[in-house]
Amino acid sequence: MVGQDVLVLLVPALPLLGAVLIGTLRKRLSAGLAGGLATTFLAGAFACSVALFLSEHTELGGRTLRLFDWIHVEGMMIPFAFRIDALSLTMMLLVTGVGTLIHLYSIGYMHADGRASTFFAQLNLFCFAMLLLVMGSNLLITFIGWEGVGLCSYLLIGFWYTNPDYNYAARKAFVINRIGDVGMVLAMALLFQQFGTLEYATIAEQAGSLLTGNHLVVLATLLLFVGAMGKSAQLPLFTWLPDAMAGPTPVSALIHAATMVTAGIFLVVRSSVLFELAPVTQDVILAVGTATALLAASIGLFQNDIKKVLAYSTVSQLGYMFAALGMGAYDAAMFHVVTHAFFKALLFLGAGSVIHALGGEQDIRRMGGLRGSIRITYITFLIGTLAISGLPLLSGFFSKDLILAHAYQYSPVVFALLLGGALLTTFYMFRLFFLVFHGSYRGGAHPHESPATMTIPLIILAVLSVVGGVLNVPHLLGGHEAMKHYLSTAAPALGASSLHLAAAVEWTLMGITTALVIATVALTYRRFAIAPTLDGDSSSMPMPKRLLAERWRIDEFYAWAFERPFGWLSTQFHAVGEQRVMIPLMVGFGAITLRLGGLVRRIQTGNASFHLLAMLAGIIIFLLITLLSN
Amino acid sequence: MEQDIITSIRVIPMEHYLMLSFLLFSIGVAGVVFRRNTIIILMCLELMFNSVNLLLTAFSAYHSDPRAQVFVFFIMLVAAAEVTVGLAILVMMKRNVDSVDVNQLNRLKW
Amino acid sequence: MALLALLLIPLLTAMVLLVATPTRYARGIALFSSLVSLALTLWLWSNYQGIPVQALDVEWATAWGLRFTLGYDGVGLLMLLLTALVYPFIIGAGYGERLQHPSMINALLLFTQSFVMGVFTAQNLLLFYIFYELALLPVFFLLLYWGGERRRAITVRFFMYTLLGGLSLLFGAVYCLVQVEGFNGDLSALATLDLPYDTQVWLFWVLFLAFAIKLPIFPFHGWQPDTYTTAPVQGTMVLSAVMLKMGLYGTMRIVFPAVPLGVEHWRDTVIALSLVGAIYAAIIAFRQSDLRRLIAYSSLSHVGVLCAGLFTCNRLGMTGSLYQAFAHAVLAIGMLYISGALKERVGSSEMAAMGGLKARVPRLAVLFMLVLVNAIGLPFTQSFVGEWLMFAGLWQVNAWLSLAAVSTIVLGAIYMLYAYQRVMLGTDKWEIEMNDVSLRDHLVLVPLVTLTFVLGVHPRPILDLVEGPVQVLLTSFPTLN
Amino acid sequence: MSALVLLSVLGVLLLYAGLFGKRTLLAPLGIIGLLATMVVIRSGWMMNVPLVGAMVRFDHFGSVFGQALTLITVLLFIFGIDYYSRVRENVAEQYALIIFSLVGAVLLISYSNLLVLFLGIEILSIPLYILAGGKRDSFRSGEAAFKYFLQGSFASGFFLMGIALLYGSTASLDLATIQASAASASGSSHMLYLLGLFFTIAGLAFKVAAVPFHFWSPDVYEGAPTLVTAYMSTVVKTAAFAAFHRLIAGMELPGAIQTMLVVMTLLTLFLGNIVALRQTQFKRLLAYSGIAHSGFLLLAFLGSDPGAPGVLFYYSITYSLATLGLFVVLTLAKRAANGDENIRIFRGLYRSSPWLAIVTMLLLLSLAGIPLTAGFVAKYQVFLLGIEGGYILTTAFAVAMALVGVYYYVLVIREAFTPREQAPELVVSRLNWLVISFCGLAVVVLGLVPELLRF
Amino acid sequence: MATIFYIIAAISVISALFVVSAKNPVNSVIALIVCFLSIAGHYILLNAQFLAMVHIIVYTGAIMVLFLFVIMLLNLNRASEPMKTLGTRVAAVLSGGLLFLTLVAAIRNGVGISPANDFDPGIGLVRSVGMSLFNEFLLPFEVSSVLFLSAMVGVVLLAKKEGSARASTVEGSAALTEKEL
Repeated sequence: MVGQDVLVLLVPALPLLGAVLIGTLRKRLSAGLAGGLATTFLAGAFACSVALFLSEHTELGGRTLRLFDWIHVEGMMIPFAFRIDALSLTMMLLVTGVGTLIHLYSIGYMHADGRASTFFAQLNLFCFAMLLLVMGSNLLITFIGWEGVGLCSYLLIGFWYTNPDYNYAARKAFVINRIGDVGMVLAMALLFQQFGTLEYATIAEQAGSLLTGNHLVVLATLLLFVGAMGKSAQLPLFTWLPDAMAGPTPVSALIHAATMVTAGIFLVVRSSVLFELAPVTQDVILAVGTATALLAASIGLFQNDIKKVLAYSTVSQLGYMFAALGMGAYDAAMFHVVTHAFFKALLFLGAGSVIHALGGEQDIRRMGGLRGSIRITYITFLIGTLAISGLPLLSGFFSKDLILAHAYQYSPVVFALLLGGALLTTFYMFRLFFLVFHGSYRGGAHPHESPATMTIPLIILAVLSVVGGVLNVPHLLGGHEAMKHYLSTAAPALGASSLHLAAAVEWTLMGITTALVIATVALTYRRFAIAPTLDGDSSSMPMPKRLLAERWRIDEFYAWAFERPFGWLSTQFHAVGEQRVMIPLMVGFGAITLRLGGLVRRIQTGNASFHLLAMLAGIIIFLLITLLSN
Repeated sequence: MEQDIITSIRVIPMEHYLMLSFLLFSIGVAGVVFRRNTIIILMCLELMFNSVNLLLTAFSAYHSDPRAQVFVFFIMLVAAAEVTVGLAILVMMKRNVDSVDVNQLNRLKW
Repeated sequence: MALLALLLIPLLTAMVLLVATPTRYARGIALFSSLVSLALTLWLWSNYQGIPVQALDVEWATAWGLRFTLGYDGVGLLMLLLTALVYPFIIGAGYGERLQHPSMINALLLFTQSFVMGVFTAQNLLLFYIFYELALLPVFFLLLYWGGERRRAITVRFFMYTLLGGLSLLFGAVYCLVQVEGFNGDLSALATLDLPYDTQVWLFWVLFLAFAIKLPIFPFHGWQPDTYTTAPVQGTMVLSAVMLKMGLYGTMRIVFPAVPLGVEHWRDTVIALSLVGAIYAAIIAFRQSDLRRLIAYSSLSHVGVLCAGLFTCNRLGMTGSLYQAFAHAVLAIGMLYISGALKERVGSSEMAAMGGLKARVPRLAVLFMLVLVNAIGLPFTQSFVGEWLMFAGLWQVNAWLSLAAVSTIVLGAIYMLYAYQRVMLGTDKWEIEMNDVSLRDHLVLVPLVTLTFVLGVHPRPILDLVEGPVQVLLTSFPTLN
Repeated sequence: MSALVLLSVLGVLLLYAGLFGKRTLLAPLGIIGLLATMVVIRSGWMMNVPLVGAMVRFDHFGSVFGQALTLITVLLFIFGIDYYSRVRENVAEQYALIIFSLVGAVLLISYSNLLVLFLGIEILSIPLYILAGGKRDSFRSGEAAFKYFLQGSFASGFFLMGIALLYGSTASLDLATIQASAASASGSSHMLYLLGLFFTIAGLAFKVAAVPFHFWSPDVYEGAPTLVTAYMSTVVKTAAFAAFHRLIAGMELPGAIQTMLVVMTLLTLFLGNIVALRQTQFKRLLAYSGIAHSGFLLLAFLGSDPGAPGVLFYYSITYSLATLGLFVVLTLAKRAANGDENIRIFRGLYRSSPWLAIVTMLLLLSLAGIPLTAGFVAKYQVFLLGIEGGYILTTAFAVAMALVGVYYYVLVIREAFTPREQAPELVVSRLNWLVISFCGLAVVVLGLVPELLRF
Repeated sequence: MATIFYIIAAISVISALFVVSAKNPVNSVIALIVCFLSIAGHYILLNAQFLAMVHIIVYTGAIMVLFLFVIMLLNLNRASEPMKTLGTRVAAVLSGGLLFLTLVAAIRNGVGISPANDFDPGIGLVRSVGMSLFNEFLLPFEVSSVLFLSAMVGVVLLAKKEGSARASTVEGSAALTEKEL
């Protein structure tokens, strides 16, 4: 078993090693070399994960690998330990696998950048943190990764630090995540007080004794969900994700599409036991998820920045996953996490390739007709688009359909809403696709295909996006939900959700969905492929559309509601609170005493007979005191 | 003669001596406080001392105890010495500021 | 004896420096002495069995309750360790180039070290007070001689304000000595005073005022920002890294045992005040234009949480607070050192004058980031351990207080990152050539950063150190636990 | 007794030495004589026997204070050597007068009869009236002399009235008898006793410059020659307090008098400190700080605690040493700044003569009551007594006032340690250096080892 | 007998008042002399003949002469004193009166001192006073010489003209002080 443990250790250790190594030697390493190192380290991690995946007997429910006592106080014992079970293994595979591809891709993408080695160091560091997050055996370890990925995301978003907007975006991302973390910390505090431990396993055991709706558990889950909101960009904490596109595209692909943003979902799945006990929270999650899905999709409709569109679609997809979680369909959520990781990474990388091809151009209005010049990108991007739109037999189809089915079973209304969201997704994705690749080129650059290091990952991801569905083929299509069964060993709740819809109903649902999607594609084709209708400046749009194009003005609202008041408060506290109150308060005593001294001093008039008089007065007064008090 | 004195002491209650000396004392005090002419202030001081002397003598008579009278004697000596010094200071002051007005002395203040 | 040596080594070295002013070697000598005391302290630590040590007990003026009694328990040792640890850095941090009389400034620093060590080892109420006041004097001269603008006024202000606390402490001490039969001023005997409830209620403030000002917590912090900003870097280091801990230590060592009922009575008030201060200061820090002032307010904010943690009066909170005290010392040194380094390069600590430095001093930027990570309490740094424990402790007192405390991590991120951006990020607009981290910068910052992460990953040693004393303290609050 | 004789003779000797123009002999002669006196007192010759007619009693109290006073006077004389080297004439007379008033002081610390108390006060004061006017050409000096004389005699008028009334009610001038009859005194004669006590205390309060009888002290301190001021603020104050304590120590005071004393203490503490805040003339500042310290001393024997005399002794002696040293420093600085007395003249002192500056700091810290200086121990003991006597609020007030007090001392320290371009060039004669250093060291050593001054 | 007392008392009070209120110093000196003489009368009434004698010699004989001497010397013998502001005067008179009233109030219901029964008429005579003076009050008597010595020296110091030869003035002032006694 020792070999196993070493493997387990290697998984996070390798990226960390890479990060430290590259970080310290970053001056000497060339971009390519650094990239190579980083990729190999992560590939190694991937290999270890695969080995573990093959060798671990997860059907026994996983095991805990305990390294050392981290925080050890009388009454609080937080070991530094890893939990190896189906869930963590899945995530490890996902992180390392997709991570490796994106690293590879980055070699090509960043070759020109002077600080490429720094970039790779941070990228590796991120992977390390992410792995801690998914492998941690208790909330606090997860929290380490949780904050670690936050930090890396901050660093990578603000990678091009000379641009103030990027720095702002980075700070925004970090701060909003921190707001979520408040929830998480409190949740941990509560859970600790409740269970006296933060170990997932122990909590799971003890939670069995609690009955559903225990208000402390509800509170805990709500707080946890606040944390998830922050990480996974759910309403109302989602505004940072679109801005996060400021970072290099691989970063967007890895952090803001494939892995980090799904940490929220992971957290909920991890503590599914608790959420099962808190129906209230589940309803909240469902509501938030659905709302996010729709809102983000609606915003996505009329964005013109290629990466922004993808960002909003990410937010919306995350919404789907949370909706699934809200309905208790953890397996569906995880499934969607995986497939989404494939195709969204693919899309982002494709977008990156496009941007790379056009020398940094991101506005789709100045693209078009690229299908000729960059074929591989074109094809792979098409696959990605089809997958996210959920066309049959592509990975997206299975995962999304599963969620929709659960939605229908839960309530037709939710189903309708989510279906609407799906259609919106299809609409803006194909709008994007057609505007970029069809029609005629509207820009001034000379598009050229990207190097192999970039195209190979594209191809691989494209394949994955196509076949990803086989991981969890429903019974209906002759499969037997492999992934669901696999995951169910980690926690019973993961296997608990069951669809008991009549086959006919499922067929009809699929049929309706597919039909509508295809219709939408046709619509978009007519509007954007043949004769592209481009949007001008948002101010010239009709009202509802303009509101969408301006992202419901949510950023503006936040700025008005929170940022500006905060700045004002800061200034006022200093100008008034300190300068006018606190310091005067301190100096005041002294000043008053001095003033008093100035007054009392006057009685020493220097006139001899006045002094005599004063003495006499004193004597008489004292005399009176004496006689009266006698 | 002696009888007369004894009777006089008998007939005049102690309180009256007290009041008399208090009165003289207060007069002296008031004088010291509100005259400006240093010479007169000195005299008022003497007045104060003498009222005390009177009181002491009265007491000694009533306690029939000579010690108080010795005390009075000493007070007289001290008063003499003090007044000498006082007058000397006064002379010096007159020499410095050609005046004996107390209010002239107000350089030192606050 | 070792304790006496701890007190005497710096003291004598300082004397030597004062008398034979070896201008050129001053810092070297001081550094050496501080390293010696560090070694000594580590030795003490290695021989510490976890039971309080009574090292020295000499008659002084026992007639009125003063004995020269030295000793330490876990917390005292922790504080000693902290002091001994930071002083080499403080002395090393001296930008001797610009300061006149290097020998004198180093002497003064060593004086503070000796007296602070005295505070942490004194086992007699009066002895404690004496050292407590003495530690003030060298700082007074540090400020007066090497301070920035408006130093004359600020120095006296600081001195008076701190002394106000000191005298009130003295009054409290005298009161205890007179009122309680057979109390000889021995700190360990404080727990046996059991004064009546309503006495404790007012006596609490008489005693606590001193430490509330020293720390300082919210309404008593008037002196702090100006002083921190005006004082020379090393002076500020002493104030925030070491002297501040005297406040914490005193509260724990004197107020808690002496007036437990008073503490229970005022606990929520104090926690509330501290947290209000923590948030208030954090908000103010956001818009500060001067790095030093920003650090001052951030320290104020950290201290707020620190004090709140201590006053939870439960194990997690107090342990966390003590651990955080250590973390804060390291953090403060790092932050201040960086501010000094930047000032040396740019010529002012105005952040408006900086920006885009990352391009010029990338390594310094990295180090800054590493220190900053500790400041905003990311996991695997010391601060996280301390803060997590305090948050958990506070939660057990009251969820809302805990929420308030935790909210500081958001605010902290806001102002720290904003500061970092203003200093380091942005377009490189510098014509002047400036050199990246020097050897001295490495020697100071790298060990600090390493320490931060080592103790962040493996906090056991420190936590074990404070476990016993906290246990003892808990017994003085039977009703709370 | 023997001390009295020695001192009187010494005074006369000095006069004659002056008469025959042996200027250089004066100070040495005086110092030798004083040391001799000290030895005699120390040897306790005729200790504790009530002398002729129970007029004086050289008990422990008297002898301890006697030694201290003579010691301080010796220091003063050493200082005087340099101080009077610039005065043309009448040096001998001034020395002699100091000795004479010291005789009064000795009477004050050992009297056991009100007559002697009265004589002592007068013998102490009359030379002072004259010494205050020592600088004959200076207007201020004259004014000081006159004000002192006027208020002094006024006060002694009341004092006499007090004694007379005491005599009236107890038919005795003997201290013990009077104290004894404090308890028994009752009924209507009680009134006389009360009044008598009241006036007597008022008279002594004048000597110790307790508010509201303090008016003379700032003016006189400022106007008088520095050496005389030093003498007044050290020996005279100590002797007066000793006398004061001797008077009320043995008896339990009537409640009325008790309240009067408390009020007086509060007023003294308050006015002394508060007004000192606004002083820019160093001598005047010391005058007010002296008033403030009288307040603390009063607090010491409010509770008529058996420990009081010890504290009184320790406090007044350490205070005297500190002030004496400061006056010497002042004289030097004043010369350097040709006659200015503003505290500004200390600026840059550290630059020009570090040792002097450090000692000055020590002395000021001691006055301020910062730990490890004697001043701290003194104040601390006073607070102890205060609380033991049950005067908790009064003590709290005293503590607050102590804080206020720190401020003006610290200001001076700040001046001394603030760099300045042309630092004052102080010329320090060896003897002065000796005196200053002695005071500085004494203040620290006594602070470290208070036992040295055990009463 | 009593009547004599009251008459003398009246005289002394009136003359005292005159001393305080007289414009011209010389007048108040005269008034003071009268006052002192009346007080001497009281002494005689109280059977303190010795005191009465000394009193007359010292005060009227020496001190008052000295006063006149000085007045003439500095020729202050005109009412050159500008009166004080009304406020101070009123304050002074008030406080004086107040003092008197308080004192009287203090003793309003008697002091309970009645003459000793074994009254020895001889106490006031030179013999008894002398006895106690030279027995139990010997020390003060001796010490008081210091007082005079310092007074003498003081007068020398203060009152002599600048820079005149020392010796002569010493004798001069000594003579002066002799005359006082």
